[in-house]
Amino acid sequence: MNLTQSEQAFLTDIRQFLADKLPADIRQRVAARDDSQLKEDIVAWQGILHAQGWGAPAWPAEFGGTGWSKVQQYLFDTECALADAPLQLAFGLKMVGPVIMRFGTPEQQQRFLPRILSGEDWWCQGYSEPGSGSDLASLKTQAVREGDEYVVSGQKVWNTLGQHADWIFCLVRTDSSGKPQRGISFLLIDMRSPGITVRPTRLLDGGHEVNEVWFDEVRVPAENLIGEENHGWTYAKFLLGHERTNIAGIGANQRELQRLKEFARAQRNDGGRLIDDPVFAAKIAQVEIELMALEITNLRVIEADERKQAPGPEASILKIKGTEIMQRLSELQVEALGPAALLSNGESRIAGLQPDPSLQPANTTDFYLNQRKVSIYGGSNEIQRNIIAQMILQI
Amino acid sequence: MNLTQSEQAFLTDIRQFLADKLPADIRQRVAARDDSQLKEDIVAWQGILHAQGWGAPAWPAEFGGTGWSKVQQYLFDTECALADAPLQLAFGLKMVGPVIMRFGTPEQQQRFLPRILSGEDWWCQGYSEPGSGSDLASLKTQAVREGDEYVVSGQKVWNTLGQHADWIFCLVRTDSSGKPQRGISFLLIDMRSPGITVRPTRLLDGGHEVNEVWFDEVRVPAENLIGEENHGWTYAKFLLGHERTNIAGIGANQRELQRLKEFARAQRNDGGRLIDDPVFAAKIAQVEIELMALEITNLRVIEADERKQAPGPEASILKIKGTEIMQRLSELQVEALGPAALLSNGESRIAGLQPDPSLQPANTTDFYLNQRKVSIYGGSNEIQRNIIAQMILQI
Amino acid sequence: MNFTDEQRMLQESTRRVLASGGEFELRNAQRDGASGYSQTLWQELADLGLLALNVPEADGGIGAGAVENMLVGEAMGEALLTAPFHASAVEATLTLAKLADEAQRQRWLPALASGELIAVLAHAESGNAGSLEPTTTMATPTEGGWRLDGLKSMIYHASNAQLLLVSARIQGAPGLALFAVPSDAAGLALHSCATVDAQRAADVQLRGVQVGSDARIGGEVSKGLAEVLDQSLAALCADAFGAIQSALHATIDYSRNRKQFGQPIGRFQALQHRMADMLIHTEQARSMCYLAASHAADSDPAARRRVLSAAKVLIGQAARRVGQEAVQLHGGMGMTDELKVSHYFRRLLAFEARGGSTDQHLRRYAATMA
Amino acid sequence: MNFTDEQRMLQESTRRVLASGGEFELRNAQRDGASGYSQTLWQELADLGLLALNVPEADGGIGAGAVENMLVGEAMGEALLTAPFHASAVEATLTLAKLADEAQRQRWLPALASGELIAVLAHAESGNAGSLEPTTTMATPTEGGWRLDGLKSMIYHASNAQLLLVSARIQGAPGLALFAVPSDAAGLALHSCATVDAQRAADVQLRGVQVGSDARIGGEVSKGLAEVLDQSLAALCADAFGAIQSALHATIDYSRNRKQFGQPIGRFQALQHRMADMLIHTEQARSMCYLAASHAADSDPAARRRVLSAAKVLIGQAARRVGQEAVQLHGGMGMTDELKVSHYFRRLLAFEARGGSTDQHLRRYAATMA
Repeated sequence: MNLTQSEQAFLTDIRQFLADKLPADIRQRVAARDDSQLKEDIVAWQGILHAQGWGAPAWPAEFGGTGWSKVQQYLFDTECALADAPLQLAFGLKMVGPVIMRFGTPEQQQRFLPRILSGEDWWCQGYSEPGSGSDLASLKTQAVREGDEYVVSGQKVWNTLGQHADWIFCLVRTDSSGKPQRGISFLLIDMRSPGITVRPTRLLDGGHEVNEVWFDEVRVPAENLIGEENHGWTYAKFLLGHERTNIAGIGANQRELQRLKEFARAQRNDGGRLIDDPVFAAKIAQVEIELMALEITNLRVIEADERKQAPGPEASILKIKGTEIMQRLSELQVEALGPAALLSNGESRIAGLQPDPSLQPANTTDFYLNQRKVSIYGGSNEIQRNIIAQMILQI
Repeated sequence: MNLTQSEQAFLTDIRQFLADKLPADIRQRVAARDDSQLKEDIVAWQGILHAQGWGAPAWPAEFGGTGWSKVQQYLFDTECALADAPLQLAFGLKMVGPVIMRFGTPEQQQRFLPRILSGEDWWCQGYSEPGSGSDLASLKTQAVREGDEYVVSGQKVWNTLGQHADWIFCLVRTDSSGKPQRGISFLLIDMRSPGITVRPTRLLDGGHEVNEVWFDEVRVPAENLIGEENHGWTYAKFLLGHERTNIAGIGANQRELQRLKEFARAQRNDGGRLIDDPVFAAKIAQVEIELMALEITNLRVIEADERKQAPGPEASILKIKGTEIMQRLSELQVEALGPAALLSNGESRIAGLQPDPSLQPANTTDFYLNQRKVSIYGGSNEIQRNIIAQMILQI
Repeated sequence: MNFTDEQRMLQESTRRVLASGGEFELRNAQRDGASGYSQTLWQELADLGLLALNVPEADGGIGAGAVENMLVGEAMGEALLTAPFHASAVEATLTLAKLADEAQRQRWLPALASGELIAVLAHAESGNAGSLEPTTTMATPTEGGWRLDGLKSMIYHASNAQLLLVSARIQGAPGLALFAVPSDAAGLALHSCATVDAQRAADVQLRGVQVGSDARIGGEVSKGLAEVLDQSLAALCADAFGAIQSALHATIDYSRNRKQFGQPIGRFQALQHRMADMLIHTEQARSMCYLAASHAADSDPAARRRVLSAAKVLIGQAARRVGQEAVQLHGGMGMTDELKVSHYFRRLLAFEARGGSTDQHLRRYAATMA
Repeated sequence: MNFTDEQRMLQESTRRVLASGGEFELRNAQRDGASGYSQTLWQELADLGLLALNVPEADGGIGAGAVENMLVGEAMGEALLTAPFHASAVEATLTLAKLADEAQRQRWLPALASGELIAVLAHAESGNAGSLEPTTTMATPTEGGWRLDGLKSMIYHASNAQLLLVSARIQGAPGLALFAVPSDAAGLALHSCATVDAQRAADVQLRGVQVGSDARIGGEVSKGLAEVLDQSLAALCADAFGAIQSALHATIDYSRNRKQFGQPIGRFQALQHRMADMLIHTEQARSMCYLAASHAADSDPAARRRVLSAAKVLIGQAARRVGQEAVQLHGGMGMTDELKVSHYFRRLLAFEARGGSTDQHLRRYAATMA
């Protein structure tokens, strides 16, 4: 990949910033995949970025964003991942933020956007419901208008990290008479409102990442409605189609590739190294080559975006291939650990056991288990293949 | 696999017979995949088998078959493949023969079956038509009854080895008024009838294996109708579901595995052997293990058949996995040849070139090309997966 | 493969007791506790005679063969059993049945059969590929006995056992020796963890552990131990097959009932074809499970290990493929602890990492071809 | 990757001339003849200046770079060209442009540019992995020249060439030397065949072939030849990419139009998902094609070969996958010589076997990681 001189200078700045400003303890926890202080780390890092003026790499300058080009955003995301910086929380910055910028009132923009930038408000998402995963149009959570309030009742699932949240953006049903997509509205709800209950969903890695959120006659001021009533589907679609620069997760994949190589280069008890096994080395080489190609594919999409070429199936390609590579890397990491992969820290923690941390580096097994999600969420890879087929076949 | 004592004795007999009676020149041509005398070899071998009383391994004794159990048939098929015997022609023995036995009149049985057994009649199949490959119900070739004759007009495609044939069994349309499956009849037609034209279809391997067969007002005696007019669909379905003992091609696959290992064990110019490359050795081991499992799967199906257990999706499993293994073996053979695989004997022959036969053993590249068919014909592997899904899901 | 009526009944009664005492919610309630399994269920398994399955008839047990172990193992996998059945009642029991002397047999086999005693074979060592490579743990003769030093890795249910059967090398002597070590021996330390399939395992550290002369089991045990390990692996393959088949069935059921875009997701052809492929993997795995059982007791080590390695490879690959597809086709629900499918997935992941990896067995198999 | 207007026009004009003079039926009529290609079309390529593409400007040519070669190569793959463009106008021309002295340049480059002369590089030898390994052909000094002995394997268009550039070792000297050998030289024997992609190739036997001192091209040519071979490989990758993309498009078109069970087969979701995967392979291949072109002229051999090997691996895998799926989704029609798809399939099979196999390049790449 050939960078321009100014892009090269930009890259140097970012690397310097990361070297100077990313706290060592946070960096170590991210490297060890230790999420015991997840919220504190994310909020602290968002504050550091905000102080630098980099709180929102993808936002336009008028809303306090960096105004960076897409190539710059890509470089920033990649370097942050390689430096073991915490992920910036997407729910505010990449999801509800752009919706508020595009469809919110000036009052909503002034009220919410600065607190997303600073990290003061932790946002979460209320989209999926029991039985409606990829098929959002079938959602049932009701919002009934009473005076200048909506009264919201229902249940959301797959709410990520809502246990830490100050606010939730929700799709709710305000009209059941027409087509399912009609009659959906987009509401912002204070998580401290009476009637909200958050219950953890136990996942296969033993972690607490997602919740069920129950709404029992929760009263929401009508001023928290985004745009027009019953037009929420439009805003939801805008949100889903929004993010393309980091959808392939190139930096995160490169970081996991490094880790895989570290595991494979480690001397084992019997003196051998896995990377010297031609069969395993070929597996690493294979995924490294696919990632090399995907990096170029990603840059091609970014270039086309900058030239405002009509969007094609590219985002779906990046999503599918990026997640397949991530799952493959986590799978090979587990293979590289051998019998040590039998340990689950999540399962052990729940059972009250504290295994020797040296038994397994970086919670790798639980990471593998957790990464099964990436081909399911954000529009499952099956949905992405449907999208590609519709675009290329047009029948 | 554990054979009974009598099965073991049977196996010994067959091996002895193959060692004694399979002519060396035929064996060599089959081993070299040399089909320059294909018809002569098949007919000669059928004659030898017939003389032994083994002309029809799968037929009941009353029609001159062996009356063998399915395990015996399996052992026979496997040993023949391993010994480089020519394939027995399926069109008479495994397709029209059983239909005549089940649905034919005594006159038809006496007229046709002995000549199939002896190899005097070469049969071919007239099923597919342009635009109706796996969707046979849409066929258009017309047979109009005039007195005690049918007048047949239309076109058949994918007619295998019909250039050598004495007879063709055809699905023809005798009624267009009802559902497509209704109104199809099953006719036996003398290939010497006036109005029949056979045109070769050039395939990607440069070989002449299939034809188009054109019928231009061909007059067929009504006594050549099988069963009832308009009931041909029933007979065709009977025929398609008939063969399960050799559908996985265990013997043929084992033979190709041997050949692959020969290629991989050959000393190359640089002194190395491909089988000593751990990555290539792992590929061979992988396919060998899958074939080992498939052999057991096949024997389980045969056992269930002998116990007359209800048929499930097993035949489709055997078809899919057997053909996938065959294609994989041919692919690895091509890989093993390296640059020598660039040679196509079919293409060379058509261009009037006679390459040095030592450049590439056993027409391997053309074999690979030709074997693309096995996942397409006999009910494509996609159709087989549909069948499996219907059976296991039942929705 | 034709099973006798007795064999079928054995499997059915195993399934019955696991369906009641090992029912999914009960199991889950137990697995977060210290031992990770239900003592009540363990006693029910003993009452059914399952813990005596591998105790020879001469020692008062059932003296079952590889086919019985396969049928029972399949049921254990289906039921996601977290109790130390495989570790104690299969692997350790087979080890003692094969190698122990009369006094040792009388001391331990009845207690194993009754469920009072839990024993495990502590053989595998980290970094040298489980059962595939020799041990580096050392036994040194002392006055009146032996001193043991070494590190055994990820020994299933070591923390639940009262007795560890520890393999070791003796300086200057060929092959392996085996020693019975009580779990409370001085110098023995366990680093316990919960495994990804909700069982318990531990790294076993031996630092100057002293045992008496009577603690030694057999003489040079390499050949006998190899046989036991292959029989144990065949039983483990059956356990995995039970989980594979159950994961497939769970997926089929789910896709029949779960609706999306107005129809059962099982109507979507792309998913249908993937379930068809899952079935093919499952049936191929079943075949290798049968083949492994029918060769598990072969006396020719080369032929036996060739089949066992082939089985581990093919079933390991089916485990990964069917497990991953099952979770994926369940969508988000497949990620939850609530549905069985995620537990099958984890059990299958554990299978891949136990008894030698797919790559290791593929390499071992390939070495027989050259 | 942003192309200049000139580069886009070059590709479009290449496509235009191939669409007329290289039209599919014309091509097929020619390919069964002795040379396997149309002389008329060859002249049209010359008239368009394409045969001068790799002749340096100083020698009266165009002196194009890797990007131009990529764009033209892609069009050649799309058009299933059977003429010796890659062998003569890319590989041999680049070899002479890189290594020949002034007299040699004047003698051969104009003739190559005009299409009068066809030359090929005879470098690869059977069994030692194409361009990846050194040659065993030997050059021995004689009075006034050299004697050449050896066997070159599957040299594309050797039988159509008047001039062979033969690489050889000199006893006692390091590296490689290169010699120009006229095709009618005594002691030179060709075993010609048609290749699976309907081109011509030959094994070239050299038995005491005598050439003069002026036949030697350059001195020690290993480094220069490695550069040429990598540039040639990048162009070959582009040719393969053209065929991959065309096979995908043919499949999409076919599945839109071909009806089965009353609807276009493109409506079947299982096939849709497979076409989606074909597209992903195609786009990944395109990316590697670009990357290969942008590194093909790197002077650091290690970095250059790493990218080229990665490209050969990924494009080779895409070639196999997309080629096989394209034939399969065409059903029986995909097996016929009548449709282009079977020709793309064969061209892609040839690509896999040329310039080092996927496994060889994967191994070479993996060696850079340890």
